[in-house]
Amino acid sequence: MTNRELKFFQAINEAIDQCMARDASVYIMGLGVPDPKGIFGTTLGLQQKYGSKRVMDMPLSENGMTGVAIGSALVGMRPVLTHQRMDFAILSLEEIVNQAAKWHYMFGGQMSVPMVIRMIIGRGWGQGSQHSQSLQAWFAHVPGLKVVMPATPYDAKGLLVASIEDNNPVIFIEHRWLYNITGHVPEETYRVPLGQANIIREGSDITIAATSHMTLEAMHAAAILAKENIRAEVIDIRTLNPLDDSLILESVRKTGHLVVADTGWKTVGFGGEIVARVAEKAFSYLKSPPRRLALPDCPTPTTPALAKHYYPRAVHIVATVRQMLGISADDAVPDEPADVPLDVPDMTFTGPF
Amino acid sequence: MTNRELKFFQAINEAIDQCMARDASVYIMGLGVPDPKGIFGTTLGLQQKYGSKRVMDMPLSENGMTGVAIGSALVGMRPVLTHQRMDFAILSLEEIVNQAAKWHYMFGGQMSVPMVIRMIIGRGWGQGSQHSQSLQAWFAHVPGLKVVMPATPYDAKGLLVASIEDNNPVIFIEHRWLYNITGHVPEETYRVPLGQANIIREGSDITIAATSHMTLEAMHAAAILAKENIRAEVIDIRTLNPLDDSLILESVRKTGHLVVADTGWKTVGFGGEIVARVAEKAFSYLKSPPRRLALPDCPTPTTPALAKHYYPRAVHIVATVRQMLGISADDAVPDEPADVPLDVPDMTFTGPF
Amino acid sequence: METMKPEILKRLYYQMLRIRMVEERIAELYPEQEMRCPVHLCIGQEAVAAGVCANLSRDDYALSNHRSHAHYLAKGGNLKAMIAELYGKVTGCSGGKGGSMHLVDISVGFLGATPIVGSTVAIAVGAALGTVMQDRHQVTAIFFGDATVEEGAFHESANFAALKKLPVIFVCENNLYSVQSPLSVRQPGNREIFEVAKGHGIASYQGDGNDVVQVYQIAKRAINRARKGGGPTFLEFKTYRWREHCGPNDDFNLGYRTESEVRDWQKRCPIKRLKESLLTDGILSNQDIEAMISDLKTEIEAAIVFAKESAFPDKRMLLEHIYAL
Amino acid sequence: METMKPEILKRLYYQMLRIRMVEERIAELYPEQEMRCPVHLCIGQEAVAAGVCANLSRDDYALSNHRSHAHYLAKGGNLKAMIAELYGKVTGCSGGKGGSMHLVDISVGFLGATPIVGSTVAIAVGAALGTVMQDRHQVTAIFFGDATVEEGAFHESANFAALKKLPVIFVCENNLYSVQSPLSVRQPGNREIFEVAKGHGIASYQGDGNDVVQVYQIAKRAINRARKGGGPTFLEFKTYRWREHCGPNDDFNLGYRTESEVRDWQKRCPIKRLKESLLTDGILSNQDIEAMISDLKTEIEAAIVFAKESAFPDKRMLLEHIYAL
Ligand SMILES: Cc1ncc(C[n+]2csc(CCOP(=O)(O)OP(=O)(O)O)c2C)c(N)n1
Ligand SMILES: Cc1ncc(C[n+]2csc(CCOP(=O)(O)OP(=O)(O)O)c2C)c(N)n1
Ligand SMILES: [Mg+2]
Ligand SMILES: [Mg+2]
Repeated sequence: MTNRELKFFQAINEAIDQCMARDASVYIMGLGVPDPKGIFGTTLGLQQKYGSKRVMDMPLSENGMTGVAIGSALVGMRPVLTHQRMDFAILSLEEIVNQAAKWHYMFGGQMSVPMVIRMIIGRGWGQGSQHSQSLQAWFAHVPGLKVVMPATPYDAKGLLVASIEDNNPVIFIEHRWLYNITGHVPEETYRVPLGQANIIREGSDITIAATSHMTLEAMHAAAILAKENIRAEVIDIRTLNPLDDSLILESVRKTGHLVVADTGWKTVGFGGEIVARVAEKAFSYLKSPPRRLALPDCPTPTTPALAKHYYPRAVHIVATVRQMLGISADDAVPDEPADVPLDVPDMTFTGPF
Repeated sequence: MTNRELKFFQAINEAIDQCMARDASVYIMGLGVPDPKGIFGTTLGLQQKYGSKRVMDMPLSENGMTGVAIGSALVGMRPVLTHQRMDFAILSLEEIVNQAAKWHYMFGGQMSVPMVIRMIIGRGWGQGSQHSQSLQAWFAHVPGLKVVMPATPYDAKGLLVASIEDNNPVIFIEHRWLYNITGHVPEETYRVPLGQANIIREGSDITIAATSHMTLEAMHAAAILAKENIRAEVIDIRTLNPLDDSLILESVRKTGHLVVADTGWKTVGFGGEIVARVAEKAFSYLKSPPRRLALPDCPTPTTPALAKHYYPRAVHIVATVRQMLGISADDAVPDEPADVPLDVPDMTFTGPF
Repeated sequence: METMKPEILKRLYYQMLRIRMVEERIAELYPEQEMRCPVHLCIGQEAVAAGVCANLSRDDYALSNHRSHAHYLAKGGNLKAMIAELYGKVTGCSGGKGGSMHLVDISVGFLGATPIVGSTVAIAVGAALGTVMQDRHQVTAIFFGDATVEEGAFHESANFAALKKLPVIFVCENNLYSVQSPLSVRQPGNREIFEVAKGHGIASYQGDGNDVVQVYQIAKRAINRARKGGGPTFLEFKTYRWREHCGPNDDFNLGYRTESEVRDWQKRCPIKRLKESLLTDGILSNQDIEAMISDLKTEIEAAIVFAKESAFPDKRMLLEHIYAL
Repeated sequence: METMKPEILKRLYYQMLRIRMVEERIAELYPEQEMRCPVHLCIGQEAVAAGVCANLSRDDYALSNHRSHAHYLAKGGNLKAMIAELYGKVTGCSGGKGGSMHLVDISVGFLGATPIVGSTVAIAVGAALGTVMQDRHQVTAIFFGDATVEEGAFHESANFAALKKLPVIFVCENNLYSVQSPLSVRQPGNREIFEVAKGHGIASYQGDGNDVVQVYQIAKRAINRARKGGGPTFLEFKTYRWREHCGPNDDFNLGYRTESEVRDWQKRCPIKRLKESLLTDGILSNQDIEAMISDLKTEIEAAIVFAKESAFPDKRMLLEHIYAL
């Protein structure tokens, strides 16, 4: 069974399924969770298996329902709350940040709020300014929250199981463009511990630390760079809060160069934290200024004509690395040929969502 | 009149008063705005002068009322929305971030949302985990928002006038411990342009960049350091978004050392952005690893016994600088003598708010 | 109920037909994958937009949500600019930056539509406040769906509108579903939606959203009242979405609703219904209708050609319009 | 209305008296500036907490907001731990990390109070959902003020409680003000607060919050109904806060309310009122009451001594309890 392959969305589904089977206190709710599309397939079949009490649709009340999830957690349940877009969860920040994140601390450690809030981020197909935000920097800023961003099917399952079993509120961020990625996923229940980054490609010339879908772009970039004999080390950060920076620091001490690739905006974004940590803790090892690849500080445009210039991709990482290592003078990237659509994850995607 | 002195809260009040007198489209609303305490005095007398239509109390509906303010701005008004605590404004992030910040962009620049949202932050007197947060990092992360944090009465008036006259949503953050600070404030209407930092003390040995109340702590620290012939340059960042880093970069190129002192949490906080910019853009000038002084990544404890260890003060800045310059081995600070209350801005403060 | 002037009935029919034909054409063209943004069609719900907006003057305001094509068109929004926006072109009503979910036409008082459910309700109430503060006697209509009353923002807006007696018309198109979720999993069965608004002290009425005449007459009373300073009104219109929540297709196959349910509602097509009475009353002839249809075809094709031939925004526009000057 | 058992009347009186005496003692001591956190006293409003909680069993749940002393005590919360919490001591009910606005006593089902208005209403509804999911037949009571119904969170909670018929009692203490803001600047005058809840399809009643017997009887019906699976009830009790919004003092001087308004309400003191009827009905004698008072004095002083003598939390506790293990 070691070569059992699943898609990312199936790995999520299996993690929820196995956690619900193991623990009757686990339940899942969210808009459309039981509907025929099953949140990109991640919740398909669950209501049939566990019933409508444990697999619930809900009113369009993100803030109130987050409070409801918290309250249920305080009396023994383990809710998994699901938002089809992170943008909608902005309505629930008060309950997440003032209540869930602090309940354990402000009552002196007597109670805890074991809950997972799944938030979906994405790119492309004209989602526009209000359906495309990647705000992990906000959540990673808040003590008491854990923030997880898996990039592979294996981690998706292992990190989600660990998140559901964790006794703290965990923001579990899924990128839509990962759902159809295939990878090895063991059938048995396993955990990928929260708070550990992962070296997914070893290298000695430069460190590329990435989050979520940018990890894939980083791997593409590393492959391209390898052809030029540049050996990039790629680190999948995986857990943004609490952040374990040891692997990144170690790697930079070895390579002397750092690029951070994140799915969010640049300014006061998550990438800045990695750069700051390295500047503080591995300063003397740096051979070049660290660099951030992130979204420009600009809302998301809807038209593909602008969106294609909005999202950093492997080619941008490559160009940045080349410049840092003095191979090219600037980090300019050729415009993509117009006939390659950059607003779909793969050619099977035909919109609208 | 060059030595006309006002307190910080009076400077805020005068800015609003003068803007309302000059422009009939300016109005102010918020919980308790017209009440006898007048938001720490900042709104006293305004309703008597401009009437209850332009100086409004409001329902306890932070999110809805933010949308209301936005809508009024779209049809020609210039609202000043006031929150007694930033923590309450968390309820309104959806309207602020999805709507106000993006309206200009997502409709192709046809409309704008000229509005100011005043948010009060603070420390001390057992405000606890939910009444003490300093979340400027969140707002500074969002393109389309402007974020301002004045530290002096002069800037409080000049920046608020500029904010009210600005055609974009401006998050105007006031620290309660600044309200009773006195300083020179000209009577005439003047503007301090948004997007410009300010060198408030020149020095050549180290750069201390600070926000809001931490600017005062930085000035205290600089004075102490001066006694040891350490000449610290203190920069008041003033506008966090859009961020003009030129003064900071220049200063670091001169001093080679950077300390950032911010009122918020450390991880993925605003300080990290300054450190990252300097690491990216002034890397070769840095003689020591840059350092951040910020809140520990921990909710605010209520008891003064713990709160006194929570907030960084001048002594911590001094200790950090000493360590960076190799004068002392570590950055430890002596515990304060128990008889000095650290949870009040000054001895006139007797609680409860 | 006052009897309806033939002119008005004709206009209502024309308006609904135009919306229907535009939407059906969008549905036909969408599979070309040149409109690369989510589209929420309102086929079946045209009567609400047509009946309400027929009572609004050009300088009254309207706002909407993700499903705004009908509201934009009924308020007088420019068709070419709308289609170009769906195609992501620089000639679009938002310069391509918005897409189907971000329509706007300030020149006719369509202040904007954005897709975060509930959010524009508060913004509409604020627009109404702004007009009152400036002593402008405009009415603001806000269109939204049945799920919107589940959002706190709706209630905060309703309370404030009632408190200040603002000239706002809350228009709720109750099409029984939120995406694929039926009302039964979202709201209690022992009360109607308009009763929730009534609880806030707002005059509230319920009507048949597939009867454009009824919509027109109920809306007329509410809008006249608002104009006279009588305060807000909440209108719930029961109607039905024929196509999938988002996208151009039918969706019986999904199984969240039955084909027969859809067919029953299609029998109650608001356009067919008015057409029949207009024909029997001799207000319109089949030839008149044929003429209307061919004129509309021409107009719509012209808009599509305009959109397709328009240029995409230039790369440098990406970083424009982040901040207003 | 069933007639009240003397035992229950005595307990209600004792409960109110105890809350009053604790609060007055806090007000006396606050100026010493040793309780270094905001305190929101409920002097004048004791009847609601006492009347409702007398119908709750120990394993029922209650939650509250910033003004929670009475709810905590009436639910059976530990007095020593509460006073120690106000003094920021490690022996406090939240280890000093919470203060007056963060009271909790899990052992008696007081699940917690936090000061973001509206937020705990949703959490209480969630606690009720959790008990139902676990087939535990507990009732959850949530206490809040008149301004809380202005928050969207309240309405989202009410809708969900009605949808799922959850065993929640929404207890609204309508004391006419939010900080210094009167109802008239926050809510429309043409409807009562309990009618807003009724609009959500929730059984809703209004009562005199200064008549503890009435509160007791209305709450009893609601709680029995919830226990039997009858779903949520909303209770609005009109009452009045005697002291300033936050802090130990009177506040006529502020001028947002008149001294005579306060005096009128003080004439309707819920404790005095019950005392008189208990004396006339011979259920309690003046000596009984004296005895009660002196016992309570002893208990309260002991709690204060305990609090003052307790240690402050150690510095290293600052970074403990950020994450649960
Ligand atoms: C705050 C928020 N949550 C979730 C969504 C996802 N969403 C888009 S449309 C929609 C359905 C809204 O239903 P309704 O208000 O009845 O309008 P309809 O689509 O039926 O016209 C939802 C849930 C959203 N856009 N905004
Ligand atoms: C969301 C939020 N906004 C504002 C505040 C500030 N605040 C604290 S208590 C209070 C008054 C609440 O009034 P009400 O609900 O009637 O309770 P009362 O104080 O009268 O008991 C307000 C506005 C808050 N705590 N939370
Ligand atoms: Mg609907
Ligand atoms: Mg009140």
